[in-house]
Amino acid sequence: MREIYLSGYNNFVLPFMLGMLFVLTWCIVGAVRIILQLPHQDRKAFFLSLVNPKIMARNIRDWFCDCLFHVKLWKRNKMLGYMHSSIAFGWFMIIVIGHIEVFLYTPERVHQIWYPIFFRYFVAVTDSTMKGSFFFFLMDFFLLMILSGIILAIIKRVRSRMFGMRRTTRASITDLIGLYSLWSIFPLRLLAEGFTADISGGSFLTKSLNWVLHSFLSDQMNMLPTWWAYSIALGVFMCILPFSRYMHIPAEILLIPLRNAGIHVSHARKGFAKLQVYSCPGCGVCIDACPMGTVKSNIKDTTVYLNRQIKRYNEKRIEEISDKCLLCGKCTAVCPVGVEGDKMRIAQRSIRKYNISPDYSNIDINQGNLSKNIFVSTSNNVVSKNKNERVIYFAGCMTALTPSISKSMTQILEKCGIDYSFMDKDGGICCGRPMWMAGRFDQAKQMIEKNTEIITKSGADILLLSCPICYKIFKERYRLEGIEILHHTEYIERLVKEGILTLEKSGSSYVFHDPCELGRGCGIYDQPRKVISGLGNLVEASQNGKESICCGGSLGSLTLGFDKRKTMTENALHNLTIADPDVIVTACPLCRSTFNRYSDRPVKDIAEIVEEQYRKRVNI
Amino acid sequence: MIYQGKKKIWSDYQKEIPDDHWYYVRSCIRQNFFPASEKMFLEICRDVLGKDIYENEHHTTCGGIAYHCDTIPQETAMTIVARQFALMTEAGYKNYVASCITSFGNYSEILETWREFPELETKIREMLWKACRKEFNKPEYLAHSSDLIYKFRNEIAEKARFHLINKDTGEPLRVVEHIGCHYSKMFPSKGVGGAEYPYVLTGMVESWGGNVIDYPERRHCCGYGFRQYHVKANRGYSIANTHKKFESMEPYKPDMIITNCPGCPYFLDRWQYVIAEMEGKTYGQNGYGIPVFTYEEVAGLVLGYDPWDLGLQLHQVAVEPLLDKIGIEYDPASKYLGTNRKDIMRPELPANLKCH
Amino acid sequence: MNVFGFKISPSSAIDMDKVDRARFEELCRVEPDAVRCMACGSCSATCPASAFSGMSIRKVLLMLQRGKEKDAFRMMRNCMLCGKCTMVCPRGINTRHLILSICRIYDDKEGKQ
Amino acid sequence: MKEIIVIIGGGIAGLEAASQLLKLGYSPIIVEKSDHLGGHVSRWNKLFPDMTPAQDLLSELIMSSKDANIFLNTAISSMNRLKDSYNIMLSNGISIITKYILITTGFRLFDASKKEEYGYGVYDQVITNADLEHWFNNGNDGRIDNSQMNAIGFVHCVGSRDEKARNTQCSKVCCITAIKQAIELKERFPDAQIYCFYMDLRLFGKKFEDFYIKAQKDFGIHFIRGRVSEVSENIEGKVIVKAEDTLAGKPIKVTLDLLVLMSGMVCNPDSTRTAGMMALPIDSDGFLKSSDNVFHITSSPKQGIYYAGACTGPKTVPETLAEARSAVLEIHSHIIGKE
Repeated sequence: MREIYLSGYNNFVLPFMLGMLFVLTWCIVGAVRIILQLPHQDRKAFFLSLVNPKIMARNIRDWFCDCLFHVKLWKRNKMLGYMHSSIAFGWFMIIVIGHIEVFLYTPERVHQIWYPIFFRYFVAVTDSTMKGSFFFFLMDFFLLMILSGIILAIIKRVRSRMFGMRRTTRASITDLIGLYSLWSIFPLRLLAEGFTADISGGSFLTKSLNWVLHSFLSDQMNMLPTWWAYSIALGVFMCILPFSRYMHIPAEILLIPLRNAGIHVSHARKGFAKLQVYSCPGCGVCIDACPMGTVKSNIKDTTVYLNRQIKRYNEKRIEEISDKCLLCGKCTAVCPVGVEGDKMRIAQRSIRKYNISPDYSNIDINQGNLSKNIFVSTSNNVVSKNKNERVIYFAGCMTALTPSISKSMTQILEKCGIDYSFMDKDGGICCGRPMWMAGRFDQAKQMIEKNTEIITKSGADILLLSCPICYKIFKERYRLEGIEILHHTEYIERLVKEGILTLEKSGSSYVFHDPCELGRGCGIYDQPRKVISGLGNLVEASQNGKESICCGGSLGSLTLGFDKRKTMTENALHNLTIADPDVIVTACPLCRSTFNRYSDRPVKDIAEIVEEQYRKRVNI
Repeated sequence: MIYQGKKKIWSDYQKEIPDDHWYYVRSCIRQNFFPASEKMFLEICRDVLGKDIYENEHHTTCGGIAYHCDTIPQETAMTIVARQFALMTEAGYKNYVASCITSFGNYSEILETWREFPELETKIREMLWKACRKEFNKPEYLAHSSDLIYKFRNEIAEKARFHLINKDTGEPLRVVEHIGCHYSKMFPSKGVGGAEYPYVLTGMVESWGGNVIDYPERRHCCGYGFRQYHVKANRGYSIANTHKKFESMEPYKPDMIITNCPGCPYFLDRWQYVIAEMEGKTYGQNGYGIPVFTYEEVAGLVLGYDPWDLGLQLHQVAVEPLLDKIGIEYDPASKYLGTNRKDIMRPELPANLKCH
Repeated sequence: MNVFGFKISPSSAIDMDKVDRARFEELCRVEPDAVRCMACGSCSATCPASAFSGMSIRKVLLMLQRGKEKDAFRMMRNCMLCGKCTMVCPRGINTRHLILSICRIYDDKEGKQ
Repeated sequence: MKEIIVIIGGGIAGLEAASQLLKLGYSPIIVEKSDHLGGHVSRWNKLFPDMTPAQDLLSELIMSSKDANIFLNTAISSMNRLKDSYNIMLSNGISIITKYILITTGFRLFDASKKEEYGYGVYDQVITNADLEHWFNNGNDGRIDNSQMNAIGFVHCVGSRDEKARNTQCSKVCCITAIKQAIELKERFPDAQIYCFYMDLRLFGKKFEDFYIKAQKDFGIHFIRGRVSEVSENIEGKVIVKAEDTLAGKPIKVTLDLLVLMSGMVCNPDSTRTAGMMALPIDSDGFLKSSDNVFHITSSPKQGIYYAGACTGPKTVPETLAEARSAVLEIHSHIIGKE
């Protein structure tokens, strides 16, 4: 390989260099700002994580899997996965190999950062070079890979359904500029390299193109404009990058180590939240995932649009979007980069200014029935064996509206001979989760304190909950030393496993609806299924587990009116009844009453079906 | 306001008032509050109208205040009333005239109760007999003394020396009439003009040249309300009611208030001083209050009696501005001279309410 | 100086003529359903906070419309935003957001933290 | 021979009955005391819940019953029973012999001035529901200031469910009428605050609840639960209304530019008079007493005498029309049965 130009420079590199300098400065300044905005402990944790080999290994894995291979998208849809990873990985490889070539052939040019990018312009092929035809091949191969990805991307613009996406994001103007400049980079590179392939060498793609071009174009002067165009496309792309969704490319690189360092959203707009916003690739996977999408007007209220509005500081829309959300967490579950749509929204809610603040200091927990927890010993009614643990049962506010759940649960406890106390039988203090979801953390914390005091005083070993909404906050925010916190699905499963509660299979078929807060919120998926499988035939919904569809009754949404939720519930019911189960089983009082309103078949809580079946058996 | 509409209602509520031969019973408290009023009533009946009116020194309270304060049961009040009726029967009268509105209401209530529950009347007759060996006939007619003045209002007007007219402008005086609650609120048909627009005082004012003003709180209690005033802790409530009435009548700039109840003129008069002390607010012109009169006092004034003989020096709110307005002559020097021309001493003047 | 030992009792009556509607109207712009309340009382019957502060969103709404804002704020003191009232409201009023909107639009100067 | 059926009262019940009888081939005679047909509906503007113009309904009814024999300005002078028929003497000297009489004498509006505390006929700004409809019709009422209206009140149950007014029955239509009129007034005076003072809202009919919600949400009409205790006039001639807001547990007071009293339905004295002639029973609510109140609401205890409409109790327009048809069918089956 020999150099054609002594200077190793041509003016056409300027657009690229401009763009490169701009985007590098932008990203470095941005990264420094974000790290500075982190709370002190978070920043410390981040730096410590960087020297922790385990976390670093995870970071590297995530960088490759998430940023380059888009593993999550592959899992969702092969076409979608290929489209994204071909462009990302292909580009990455071209850059890497480009640099290898420079190292190999013109090591003195390493410091000229444009050199690897426009390598083929500056060099001419020599005989010895052909040893490197392997790299020529790789370069053409990855270029082809990218081009195939771009063709798919163009098809996706028109027919997103082929990629498993019913709906896709409406691009903003900067997104469009970014998109078109990105699309044009690689065909232009191909064209430019095609023109120079006879001089600089190439492989199957560039050489063939060169042959085609020379068959009807003889003027070598066509060469320079195409290199200019290539450079301009790169320059434009890099200049528009910070203002378009392609900002996710650099942002995600920082997001991954921060997430792996265990950092959470602590401020609505700064630090980690800001990084999440910029990490959003605008792919629109969250649009289809959103349960509100059944109503077309809600599409603009999905996470991708929240991120866009936060970038634009459109406070009115930010408020609308963050208040409307059901906080089901599905967008978080499906997001390929891990933007936490639900937490982001709670954070937005938390910065509202209120002129009236509730205050619970007047609530005396020693008064009335609040903390009179007497554990009823039912050991004389032992079914199998008496466990030596005391259970405090907190049914929750919502369960008070579906008393069949708490009744079934207490019956089960009694039948199993468990010492238990029904903490909020005559009403209690809310767990604080609804207040937390509204972003009023101080108020929620007051409730947490009160309940903590009551529960700690009771001397219980296990806190049993029937409502996943309570369960989530008890798990996440309560500090109950020495007390195990269990949702009744877990507890029933445990009783079955320990042989205290026996189940018998019946002929009925059941589908289990994963409540948002229990499944995505706390990761409880298997226990209820195990229990149901013991009771009858468990069938699955079309979308289940992590991708279960919110019932529409969620307390998470502040603004969605009752009338606006009906289609969501119906859609969720449709999803559940694909396999035509006899009974819809759930484990959340709110899901139960929401489904019950519109369901054509019985909707039961898991405790109910366990108790019912048990009762039938005993009566026979 | 549609005057014809009111007239129609007045025509629906006309009661029979006996012409002559009245048995008169006094009020417990009026003689202390407005000592000349009852005397003036008797004088007008006897001397001006030439009627036969009889009173008996043996009659007692009707028990009304105690009854309304829940300190005696109704049977006790009924027995007291039965004794009054027995005195009337013994005196040979059939037309019972009460000076007090609460008594009038009490009598009306008891007579109605007996009508509805005759066994109760029998029981009361037995109790009266046991208590003092007396028997009684129920009165043929029951009237309040203001009913009589109302009935003869036009005769009084014919003999009047003064009219309720501003002598400088020739305009009728703006008069607030205040009816005691127990006059017709319990039994609208027992009062002249009914309960909604009682005509008894309005009739007098109209005959004597004044103009009655109809202000929003005209129906409201004066604030006495027995238990409200008698218990000190409740006095804030008592005065709040009076305050409400004055606030409501204030925009109409009334020249005077005429009442037919023992408590009302007292509270409407005295509370004006208290309100002035508490709030610094006065309701009359130039820092004065609105003078409050009993109907007998007003009748006496139009008939030309000396204001001081009518006991007007005992009012809290100065009456002189009104006397000047009507053109009634009076001797300021003899205001605080008793009937025996001896000085009865001057009261201490309040801070905020102008009282001469 | 008051030498009487009592004062004119303040009126407990609601004077609609003196009610300043501006803020309630502002609230209605955000929560048009607020006026759909038919005073059934389901909300207060189910409210866990009513045991502590007599919270009743029905009464709160009424008091705000009657100019008795302080009474309303006092009741709202213990609202835990649990959402039971929203669940039971037969008229489908989004009481949770309504409560939050009241907390934003009105200003409880005395109870401010 | 065509059977003659005498219909006493030319309101909507009488007209609808006549038109149905004509269709069945009978010869109805309408005897109407006043100089026009249509009774109360003829003075009404729009009918709930569809806001149908009352005039449309009426002209249709008059059109379809025009072939009946109609005596206007005619009262019943006397009635007496012959062997199996009735002899009716009219005030115009005509006498009719008929086997079938349909009484459709309707109701009379409660005289609002009897509720003295509300000041109808005393205060300038107090009108009744009928006055308001009249104003809707011709826009002419000295008591209503077209230019300025800040606050308007409606008092429900005036003379209904009120022992003191000697009417314990519910007049059934006033709640919905008040809501209808409140909406209509709000449309004309969008800036006015409108208050409905009610004891109970008795909105039972089809679409009535929607109407109520619409009044609350779209028109911002204030519903105050509490019966107005008294009305006064202030120095500006406005009316001050006092009530207890029973939901707030506090007395309430408001100054209004106009107060509309929802006068209830009471029995028409003409019904009572007509009933007296034939010794027909009167119910405890003052209305005519049907054979029974479930199965034979259009039948009187006397053979050949039938009732339709509000003469037996307060009714809505559709109920009245349905009852007229029902009574016609009863008469028809009776005639057929005899043949």
